[in-house]
Amino acid sequence: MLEVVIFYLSALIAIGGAVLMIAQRNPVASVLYLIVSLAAQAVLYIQLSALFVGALLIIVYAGAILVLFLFVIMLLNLRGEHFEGQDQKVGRITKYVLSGLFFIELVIIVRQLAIPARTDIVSAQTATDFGGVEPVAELLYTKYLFPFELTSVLLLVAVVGAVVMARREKSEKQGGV
Amino acid sequence: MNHSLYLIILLPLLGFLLNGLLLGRLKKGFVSFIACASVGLSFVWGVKVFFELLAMPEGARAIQETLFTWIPAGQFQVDFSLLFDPLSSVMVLVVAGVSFIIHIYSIGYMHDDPGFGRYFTYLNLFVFAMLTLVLADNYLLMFVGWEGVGLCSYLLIGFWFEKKSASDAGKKAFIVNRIGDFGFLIGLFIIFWQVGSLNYADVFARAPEVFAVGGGVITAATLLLFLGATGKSAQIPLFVWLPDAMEGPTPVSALIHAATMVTAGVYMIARSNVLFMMAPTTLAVVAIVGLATALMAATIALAQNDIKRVLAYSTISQLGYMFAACGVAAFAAGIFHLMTHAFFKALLFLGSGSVIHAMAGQQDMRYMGGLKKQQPATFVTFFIATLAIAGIPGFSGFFSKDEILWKSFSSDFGSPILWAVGLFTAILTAFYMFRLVYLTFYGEGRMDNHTKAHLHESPKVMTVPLMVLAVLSVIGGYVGIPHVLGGSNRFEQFLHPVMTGLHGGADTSEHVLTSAGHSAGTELTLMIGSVVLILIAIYMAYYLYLKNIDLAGRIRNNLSGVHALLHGKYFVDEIYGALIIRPLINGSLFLWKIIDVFVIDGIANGLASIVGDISTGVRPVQTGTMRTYATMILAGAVVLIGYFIIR
Amino acid sequence: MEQQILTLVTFFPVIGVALLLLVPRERADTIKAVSLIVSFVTFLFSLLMYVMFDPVANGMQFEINIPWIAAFGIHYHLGIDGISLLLIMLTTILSVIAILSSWTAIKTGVKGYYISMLLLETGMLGVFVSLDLFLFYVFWEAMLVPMYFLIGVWGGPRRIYAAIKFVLFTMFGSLLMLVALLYLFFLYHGYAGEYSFDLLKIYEMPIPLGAQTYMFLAFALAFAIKVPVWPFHTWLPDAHVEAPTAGSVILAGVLLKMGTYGFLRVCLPVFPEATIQFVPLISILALIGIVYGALVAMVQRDVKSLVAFSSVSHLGFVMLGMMALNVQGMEGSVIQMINHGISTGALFLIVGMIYERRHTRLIADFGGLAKSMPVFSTFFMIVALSSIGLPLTNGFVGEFLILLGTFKANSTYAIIAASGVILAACYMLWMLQRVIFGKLTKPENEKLVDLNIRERLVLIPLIVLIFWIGIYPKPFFIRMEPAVKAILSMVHKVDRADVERKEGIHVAQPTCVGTTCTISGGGAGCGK
Amino acid sequence: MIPIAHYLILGGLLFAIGAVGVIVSRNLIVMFMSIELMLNAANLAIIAFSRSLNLMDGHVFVFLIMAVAAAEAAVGLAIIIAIFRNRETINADKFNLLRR
Repeated sequence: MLEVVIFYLSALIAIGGAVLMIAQRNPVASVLYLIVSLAAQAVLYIQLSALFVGALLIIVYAGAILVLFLFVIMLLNLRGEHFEGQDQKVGRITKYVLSGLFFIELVIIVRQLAIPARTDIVSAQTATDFGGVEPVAELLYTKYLFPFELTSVLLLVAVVGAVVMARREKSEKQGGV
Repeated sequence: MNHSLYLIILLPLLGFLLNGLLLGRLKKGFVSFIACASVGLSFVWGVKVFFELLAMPEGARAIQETLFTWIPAGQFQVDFSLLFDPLSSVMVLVVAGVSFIIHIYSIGYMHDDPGFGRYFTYLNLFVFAMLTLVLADNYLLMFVGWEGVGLCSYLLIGFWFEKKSASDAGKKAFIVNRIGDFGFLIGLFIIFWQVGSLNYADVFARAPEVFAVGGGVITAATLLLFLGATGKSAQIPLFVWLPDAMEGPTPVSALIHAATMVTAGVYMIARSNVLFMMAPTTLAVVAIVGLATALMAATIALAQNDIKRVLAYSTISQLGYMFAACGVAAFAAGIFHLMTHAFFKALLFLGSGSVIHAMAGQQDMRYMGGLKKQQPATFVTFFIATLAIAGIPGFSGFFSKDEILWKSFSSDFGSPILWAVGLFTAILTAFYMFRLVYLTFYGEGRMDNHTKAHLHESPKVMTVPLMVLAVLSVIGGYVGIPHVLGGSNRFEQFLHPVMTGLHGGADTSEHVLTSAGHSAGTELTLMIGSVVLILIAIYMAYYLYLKNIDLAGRIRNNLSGVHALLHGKYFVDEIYGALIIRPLINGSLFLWKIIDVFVIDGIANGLASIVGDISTGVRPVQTGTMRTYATMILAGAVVLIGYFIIR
Repeated sequence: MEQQILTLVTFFPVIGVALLLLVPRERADTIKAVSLIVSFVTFLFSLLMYVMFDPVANGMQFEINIPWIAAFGIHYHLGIDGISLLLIMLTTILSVIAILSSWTAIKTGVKGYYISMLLLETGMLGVFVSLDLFLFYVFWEAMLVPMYFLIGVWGGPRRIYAAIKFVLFTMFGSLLMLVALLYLFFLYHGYAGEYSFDLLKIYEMPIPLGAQTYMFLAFALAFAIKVPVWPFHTWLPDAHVEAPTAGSVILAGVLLKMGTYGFLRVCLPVFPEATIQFVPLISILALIGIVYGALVAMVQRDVKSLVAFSSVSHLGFVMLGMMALNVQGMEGSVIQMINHGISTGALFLIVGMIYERRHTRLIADFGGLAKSMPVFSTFFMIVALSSIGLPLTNGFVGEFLILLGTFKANSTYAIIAASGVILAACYMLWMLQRVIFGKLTKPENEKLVDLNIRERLVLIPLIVLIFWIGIYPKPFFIRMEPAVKAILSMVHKVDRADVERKEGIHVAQPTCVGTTCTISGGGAGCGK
Repeated sequence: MIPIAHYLILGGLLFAIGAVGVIVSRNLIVMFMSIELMLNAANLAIIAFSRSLNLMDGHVFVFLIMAVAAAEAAVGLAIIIAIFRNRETINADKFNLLRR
């Protein structure tokens, strides 16, 4: 019973955070709502025994990535007034309808899925450390070693790319000085 | 026995190459030496081989020499090979001999021309091509020479290329000849696909088996060959190029457009006598076209004032005679006239060249007169040639022309009508030729004083060739004195082995075409009658153009319509221009501007612009804003997923 | 050596490209020298190949066949017969000449230009040596790229339009060809149980007539656009007029031959029944091309587009001869391909030479050049005369055989085509008259300098070839004869030895009696 | 016990909300965050499946996706900074360079 309460509560918070995030004019508030939503999702992860990934979600996403967003927003000193301009009403409604349709389709698909039997969820057979750090690490360093190592390359490229992109042009710099 | 026939054509070729490759680097003397020596040696070699030929038994007189295989394509094999038989021997001697004389004459005539070297280069090339034409032992090689002489004619007519009329005339000559060559080619195709060879020997041997006498195929083939001949030999309907060809230097007119090249058509028909004999329809066409041309050209010549144009129309007219001879199956008579004509017509042209030289380029007879005194040598030789062409007994033209007239009367293919037309033309010929002589050499000089002061006889290098030709114009006829005058017509006998079409190739000794059914008395009567009529014509010319010039003017005025028609050459050029050339050019412009640019390109570009328009229509979708694209992606996903769900 | 010579010849220019990449772009002279030497060495290799070639042997020579993409049955299969041999020789010679001719004409982007030229050479050679249809297609398309750049970068004022038009036209055809190629590929799998693009294997496969028709049309369209057969020719004048001189030379000299070569190598042997079915259509289009090209050429004002339209006319002859489907017609057609490469190539070179001096190609801007440039005019005259098929020049041999063969197949076609010979004389001589004859009326034309040593060197080999083929074409005919007979035997489905018997010249045939004998004669009608 | 379908539907809903955010918002940063949300929605589904199939490979995928998200965030934000420096705005509607 508690599980059900936790699930619906977290789900509600996750959805609410998401909706509020896109509804905000102020980007800082958006970031904060997204953090809320992610935190709720992390709860769901843990409920699904994905402890390690859930922790990562909080630490990496909320802790690092979204903070980076915040930094950028602060750096650019953005305000809501940057985004004036009115969409046409028809267009706006079309977009909502489209998204709604999309959601409905997803629901239909989920319903049509041959989902494995209920018993599979959190059953007694499940290893006690399912979703713990150790088993995930074992997978990462054995079966998925190569993709894992590739990730490092990806991150390196991303770092270099980010530096290059965000750097001021040389000429601009010299001109400034 | 090795006769080294190839030397006959190789020598002029070498002369051409030497002069051509070193053009502009040799002195004039050396150039003319190379040119004349090469042709002269070629002539000498021709004479040598000719005597070797004579030494052979009469039935086996033919020397064949294969140089190399030219085009081998499957069953189609053509060799570069030469044939020296009585017919080609006559042609070789005439061509090389007259060429040599004219080469010598040209040294004097072209002496001051800046294009001296180029002139002799072309001339040597011409001799090479012409000798190839007559020495070829198959039709294709003959065609090589055929087109080769056409090329040289083009180059030499347009020799003074800075004059638009000259290059126009050259182009016209080449294109009109091409139309004839077109017929020639198609004729060759028919022959090859029926007979399987283009070799004279093979073709003539197999023709009787393959073709039916009078059949459609052989008639078509020979008519097409004849079309080729009309182009080269300036017969109706393709004669229009020859008068314009007088734009070239006068020795060229003498050599190419009187003595040699234009007679190639006659040679070709005589060579193909086997084929033509099998197609009586064609023979009739040849005879009629030949006489019609002769008559028409003679009438035009009556009303021309340009000395060279008169001679040009006279050439056309005489060529018409030769064709008439071929048309009545008197091939030997045609070749005989070809030879005598080569002598006296070359002489006439060279003489007129001498006159023009003296008159500083003036060619209009209305501004000449009285040149007898200033140019005695020219006058005498010219007069001899005129007597010859008019057919005065004792001169070469008499024998050959009379032979033709008699054959057109008596031959199996002849008729009195043909004879009458021929005789009338002969009378006209005598009339206009003496008109020319009287206007040019007799009476008072009508040129301006400046020209008058400069009148002079031409240098030796020009007059000696005239004299040589004059001698030939007199004696040239004595090789073919007819039987009725006590001769034996050795010329015809000599050519007899080649004329297999007349006797089926069986017997070579007996003289078959003896005009059976006609007595010698008839022949003699007709001969005397024609001579008398010709003499009357000469007197009329004398009366009208020397005694009573006003009368000539009055006649002209009274018959102004006829005169305009004749002076305007029946307006054939204008008719061709309006019927063929204009529509062709306008049609081509239509094809280019309308069909090509507008329709075909329009369709291609139209398709392209339709695609372009569709793209432009669809382009607003690409707003460039990210959100629209994202919406599109979402919509795409919705549609795709929806499709999979519904399916 | 036997095995590798084709690879060597084909890819040697690529080695040159690699070398050129190492040369800095500023050193134009080095670049020119390297590309000239490379193309010349390629020519020497091809000469070696010519010497090693066995003129009388049947079948393909110097064959090499190694798997390339084995999974799809794609092989690196090269080999040549007499026809490809001659076209390869033509390509290597014209490449040397084209490179030499652009010595001073190209001033910008020298490096890219010569790289394009060498790549183009490999592309063209590849088409002629490929015996695997996939390989053939790869080369066919690969050669488009350098040509696109040659026209689009170094061309005249409307170069972009011309280049795009050229590429679009060609691509349109070759995409259809690709579809047919794949169909053929799967058809072969159905027939033999293995996947293969190998042309020699496909030759042996019988194809139902319906499928043949569609595939023939697809291939023929691709080739016809390239040839170009009327009415697909409109890219040609634009491309020729805008392309740089060397580009025009290669375009006219070799690229167009790829179309006719494609017909000979693919269409005729693979789809024999369809070929016979389409003979009238293609012949009539060829005839229209002959007459139409000549007429339109007559009224052109630009020398280069005149020559371009004359190409349409000449290529019409090539197609017509091929469609005669007999030995004479086809050999004439092959020799005419070579002739057209030589004569028209030379004409483009000549036009390029006066363009370099006067920066105009309008006929009206010239006149009297014979006075100021006698050597030039002589060359021009010789080449023009060979182009109109004067005997003892190359043009005559080709045109004569084509007409001879066509006459056998259909005398009406031959008569119409022969009128094209007259028209050729009209437009060429008229152009000659207006360009080199007449008075020097324009002061600019008086000061023109005659040809220099390099320009003479460019033209002389072509002049020599003009006369060589005109006077002694036997070596060429001997080499192409086995190949031509092989193709004909596949078209008519008879033994090689019987090809000629089919032509049936009726020597001493008594069937021809009276007036019943028709001009085209009896004998076995072609292909029936 | 909560049926797995619930997690999946929740993931779908979050995904749809993210999609709305992307197509409705004009702020580049908000659009970017919406994309992050969509990524996480997918992660949620993966985790749910992983649980239901009793396989941990899904966790590894999520881990890798997070790494990609991090990289993406780094580069994306750098691009936003660069754009802002040039155009003085991050209003997505102002950027239509792709047009023409």
